[in-house]
Amino acid sequence: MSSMNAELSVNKQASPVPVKSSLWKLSVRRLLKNKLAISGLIVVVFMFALCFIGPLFSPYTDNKIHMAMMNKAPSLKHWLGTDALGRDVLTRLMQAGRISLTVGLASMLLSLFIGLLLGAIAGYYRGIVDQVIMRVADLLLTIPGLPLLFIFGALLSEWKVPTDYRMYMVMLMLSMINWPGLARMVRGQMLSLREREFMQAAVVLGLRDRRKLFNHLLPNLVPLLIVIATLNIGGAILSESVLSFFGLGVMPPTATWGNMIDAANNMIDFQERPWLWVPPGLSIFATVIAINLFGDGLRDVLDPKQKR
Amino acid sequence: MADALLEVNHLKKYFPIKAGLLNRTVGHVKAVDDISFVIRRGETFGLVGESGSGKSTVGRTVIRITEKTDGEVKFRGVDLYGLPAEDLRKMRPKMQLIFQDPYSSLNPRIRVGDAIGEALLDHGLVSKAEVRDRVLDVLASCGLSSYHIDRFPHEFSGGQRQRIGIARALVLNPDLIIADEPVSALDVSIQAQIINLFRKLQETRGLTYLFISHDLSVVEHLCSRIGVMYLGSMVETASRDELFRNPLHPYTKALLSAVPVPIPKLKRDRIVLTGDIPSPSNPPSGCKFHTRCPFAMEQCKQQVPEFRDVGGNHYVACHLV
Amino acid sequence: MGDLLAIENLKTYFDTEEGTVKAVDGVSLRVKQGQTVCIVGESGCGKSITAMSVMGLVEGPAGKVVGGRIEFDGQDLLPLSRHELRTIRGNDIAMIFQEPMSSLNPVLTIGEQMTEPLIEHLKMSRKAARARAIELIGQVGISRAEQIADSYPHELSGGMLQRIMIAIAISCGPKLLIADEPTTALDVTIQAQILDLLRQFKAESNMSILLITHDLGVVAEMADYVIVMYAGKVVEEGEVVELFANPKHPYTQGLLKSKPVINQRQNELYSIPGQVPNPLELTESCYFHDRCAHCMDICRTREPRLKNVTDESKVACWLYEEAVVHG
Amino acid sequence: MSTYLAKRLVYMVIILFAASLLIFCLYALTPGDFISGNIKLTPERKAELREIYGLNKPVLERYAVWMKNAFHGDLGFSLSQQKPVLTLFNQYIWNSFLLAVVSTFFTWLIAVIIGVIAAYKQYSWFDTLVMVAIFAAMSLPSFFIGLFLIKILAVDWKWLPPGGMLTTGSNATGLAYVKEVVHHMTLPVIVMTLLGVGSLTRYFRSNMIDVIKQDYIRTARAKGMKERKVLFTHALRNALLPAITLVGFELPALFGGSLIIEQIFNWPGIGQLYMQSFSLRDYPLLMGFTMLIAVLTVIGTLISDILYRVADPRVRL
Repeated sequence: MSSMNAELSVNKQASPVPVKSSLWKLSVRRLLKNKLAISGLIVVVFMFALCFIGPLFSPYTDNKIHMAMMNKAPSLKHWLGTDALGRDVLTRLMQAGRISLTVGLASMLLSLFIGLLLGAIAGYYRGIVDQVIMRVADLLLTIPGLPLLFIFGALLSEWKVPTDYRMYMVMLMLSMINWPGLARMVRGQMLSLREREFMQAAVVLGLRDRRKLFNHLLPNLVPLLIVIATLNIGGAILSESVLSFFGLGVMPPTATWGNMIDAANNMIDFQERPWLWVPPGLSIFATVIAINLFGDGLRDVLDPKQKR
Repeated sequence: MADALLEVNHLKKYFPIKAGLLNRTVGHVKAVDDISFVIRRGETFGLVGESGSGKSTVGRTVIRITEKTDGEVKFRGVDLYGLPAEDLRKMRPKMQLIFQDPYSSLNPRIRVGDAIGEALLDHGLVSKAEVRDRVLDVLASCGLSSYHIDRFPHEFSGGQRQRIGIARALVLNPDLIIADEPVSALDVSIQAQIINLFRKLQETRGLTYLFISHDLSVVEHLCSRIGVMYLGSMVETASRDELFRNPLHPYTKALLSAVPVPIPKLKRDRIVLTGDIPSPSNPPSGCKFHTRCPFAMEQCKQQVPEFRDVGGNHYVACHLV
Repeated sequence: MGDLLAIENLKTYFDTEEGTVKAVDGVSLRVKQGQTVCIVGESGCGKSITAMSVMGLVEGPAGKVVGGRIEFDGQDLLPLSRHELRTIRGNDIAMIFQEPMSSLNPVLTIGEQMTEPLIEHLKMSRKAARARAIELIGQVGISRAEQIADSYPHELSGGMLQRIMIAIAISCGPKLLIADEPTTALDVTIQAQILDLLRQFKAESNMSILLITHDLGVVAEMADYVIVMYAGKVVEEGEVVELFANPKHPYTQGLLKSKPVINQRQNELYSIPGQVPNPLELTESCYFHDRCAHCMDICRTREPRLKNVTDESKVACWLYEEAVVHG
Repeated sequence: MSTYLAKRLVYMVIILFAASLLIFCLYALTPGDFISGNIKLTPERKAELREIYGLNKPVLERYAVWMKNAFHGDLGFSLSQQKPVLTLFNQYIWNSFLLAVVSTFFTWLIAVIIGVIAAYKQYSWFDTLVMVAIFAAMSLPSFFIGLFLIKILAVDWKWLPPGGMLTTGSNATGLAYVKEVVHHMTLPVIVMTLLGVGSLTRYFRSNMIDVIKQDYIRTARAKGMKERKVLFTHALRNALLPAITLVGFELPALFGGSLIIEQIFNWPGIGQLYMQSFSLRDYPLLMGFTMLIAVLTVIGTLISDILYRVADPRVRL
């Protein structure tokens, strides 16, 4: 099959298509044909819309305690019931989603930024800079992530970081854990790109370093970065939920999907009132699977050689 | 030799072989093992050999994208390996390389116009305003159309991409073009187009070529002087007519007779070599060809034959001659 | 002497994202007993796919034989079940490929890979099969056969591996050997050895060879009969001396003229202008028309049929249709 | 020994040293300790205990002492349990190992089988289903799926016990004991298998897809081999070989327990021990645990590296 494909692709290019099309446009066209990826994208968009626009339509956004409405099962008035303080679970779920999604997105961006910067520097300049950066990354990869997160979480609690700020600290923590893996990947990709023939052509042409880096290497790195970034959001959302579930991440009253599931630590809530903790769990699951499906579709399109 | 554009003296390139759990250097691939030749301005020097002969490594070492192990490369009288990095970069436009694979040698995310024009800008050869005109000029002389300038490499066929690669080298007005198997990835009908282009450009621009190929018929067609390599060593160099009329080294003879000729039922006296090409990591002693040579003598196994002029600038390394 | 292989109007199509590629589009050809037939053409012309179709190895689900007949030894292969086809493959029809380095399994020894078809098709015992394998290794000109049988593919050179591939192919005494660019990946001096080997086995066993190549030199050396393909169709075929001496189709003429030949230096090579058409954008026409120096109006709108111009040669070109040229 | 291995070992030791320093400092940085968290003690008693445990010395000095002892095979003394850390590890680690080894076995078994079939039937409905299932498994929040299954299978349907390793107050012995443990570990094993099987199946599927496209598979078919033979003799071996490098990466998971799963299922493993000690700030134990995982990670990486080199086609055979 491979030889056949090669032959076909040669022919495809044989007669120039009248439209100018960059690889990007080709990729988008191919992505649109991937049903799983597109359904993933739709779910992601839906979750974002639900969390960021949904609360605007909710009559229960006041976050106040309603004694009369404590622990009510789902009904027409409260689709997902109410919690121990009489708050509407659906509204809280949407508000929590804002935080969870924001944390996921922001910590991905931050770790991507650090990872890209350090990985690119290491991969491009090599030598001693590379050694230092990669050894630090090795070190951080050696220490198990979850205990490290727990320590950080405990530090936050001990230092009495105001709950409003904990969200930002959690983003920072997750990025600290994530960047070494990213840096390593970026560096590996840089090294393999450097060996590509078109980079050797750039040397032969005598191009300046700046142009080699910004016009040749980085544009070829972007597809991989987009794929990694997408898949990383899912991972960050999962990590945040674990931390918050164990009371070491974002803390109430700021709701996140993770700390909402904390209700399950209460025996009665766990056994009798699943509407308190099952919906946030399913939200996490749905969001992450959608992100992963979309990310995998992106990978097929943008980075076909880098399977798995 | 006043008109020597490129002088290569005793060039060596050894690649370390790392192997096993030890990751230790267990030996060296002697890809290029003491090679000397001179290319004069305006001539086309062809380098032929089979896989493992080291012909591509010669090209890459000469242009310094692979570092030499030993020896000397002089381009326009300047020792390339004595130049500091920035001076080398400034020297680069004067010697250009055309790659074998027209697919991987073009950056897929850069438009053709930019790929050709960017080096002009980096070397300050033209102003930003003039770049487009220069690119259009060179596209035309390489047989491409002006509307190709804004396209991406994946929209072109192999032959067209090779034209782009040639245009990219040509726009810098180089003195020397090293072409590393530039037509071997192409189909016959396209191959002829590119060979003609090489020839036309040489006539109009007075280019000097180092043309590396495994295909003797292509080399004969294009080159004025030819060197034959075997296992990292030069076995014979001569002018084209001399080499094809009067090949002296048994390997050259065998190579010539092995090329299939498109004439059916032709009876030829063919020298079919027995055995395989030995590994360049462990080349035979003495004359490296003695393991396959139908005329090998005892002397060939022990003594490395001298590469010497047998008259009329015809050099050969063989005890028989 | 009857036809060993007769392909009638074979169509093999591939579904791609952009549309259907008619990789092989109505190809007919015959291989007689003991004959060497070469299919020659440039990449993408469908010559390899034709061979794969005969072997039943077209890779689905994208690729499919959608029409035609492939008759081998009086039996139509296309309706056969997978099991029935399997008993023919490697047994009556054997095949060797372009890349000997990747065509052998890296984790199995040469011996294991050679004995497989012997055990499968000839029902040999393991021991007998090994003895036969070692004998075969010797026959393809490799010394130290015992030792080679126990080595792994990465320990041998490309030329040796292609010899092994040939040994595997001839091991069950096939009536037809399909060789798909068997020497393209090899050096010229090794190519000469492999071609000699193929000729030698053909002479010994009277098997037929269907040789697929892009190299006209190889064609001239090996072929009795030549089939020229372009864009999925046969444009010309004929007996080898006749075809090289009097090529009829403008494409064949161009191909022969554009190949540089040793000791026949021209100042400028003839070259066919333009390039192979995009297989997705073909409409009824002679597919060569936009590269042809003799293109007429009819070439742009109607497809020429493959017709006999002499007893031993056929061409698909409007130039040879009396009615068109003179009418 | 070879220079390569020697280099690797030296590097390993350096990394572990750096990691230990980092780990120590981080825990030392964490305010509060076991003693200050204990409200039953008088301030005088607290000061006295600090003196005894050397908690009032500077960080670096404490680190030096800790390292010195660690070299002598002494990871310190758990303050909350009043036992040497190593003794505690030995007591709990085998429970963790039991869970891990069983779930790892099932994970690999399922992943290989499903991965191979899905690859062979690429683009079929079965393959699509597998792909969706793979992504579902990879997207599960571990603690949530644990809780969810406890709620359904243990609380609502009462099929399996909700947690622990033995029924409270049970003193079963012999076969009855084994049966009870198996009964209790079923649910955590299911969850752990579920969590691990996704990515591994994907790995085998894509490996197999790559292999099936290789020229030598075409050759095997051209030889007229039975499809079963093509798949299992020719393809599977090639697909499995690179996977042996994964074995090393399983090491920390095998012996390091699972913090989340053991906590949720109340499984008396080393992970749960860590979680309990964490709230008590029992530093010797926490440091010991973190260091243990770091050591396992480094050794695992080394093993993978060696296996990779062994599996490399040019030196493999």
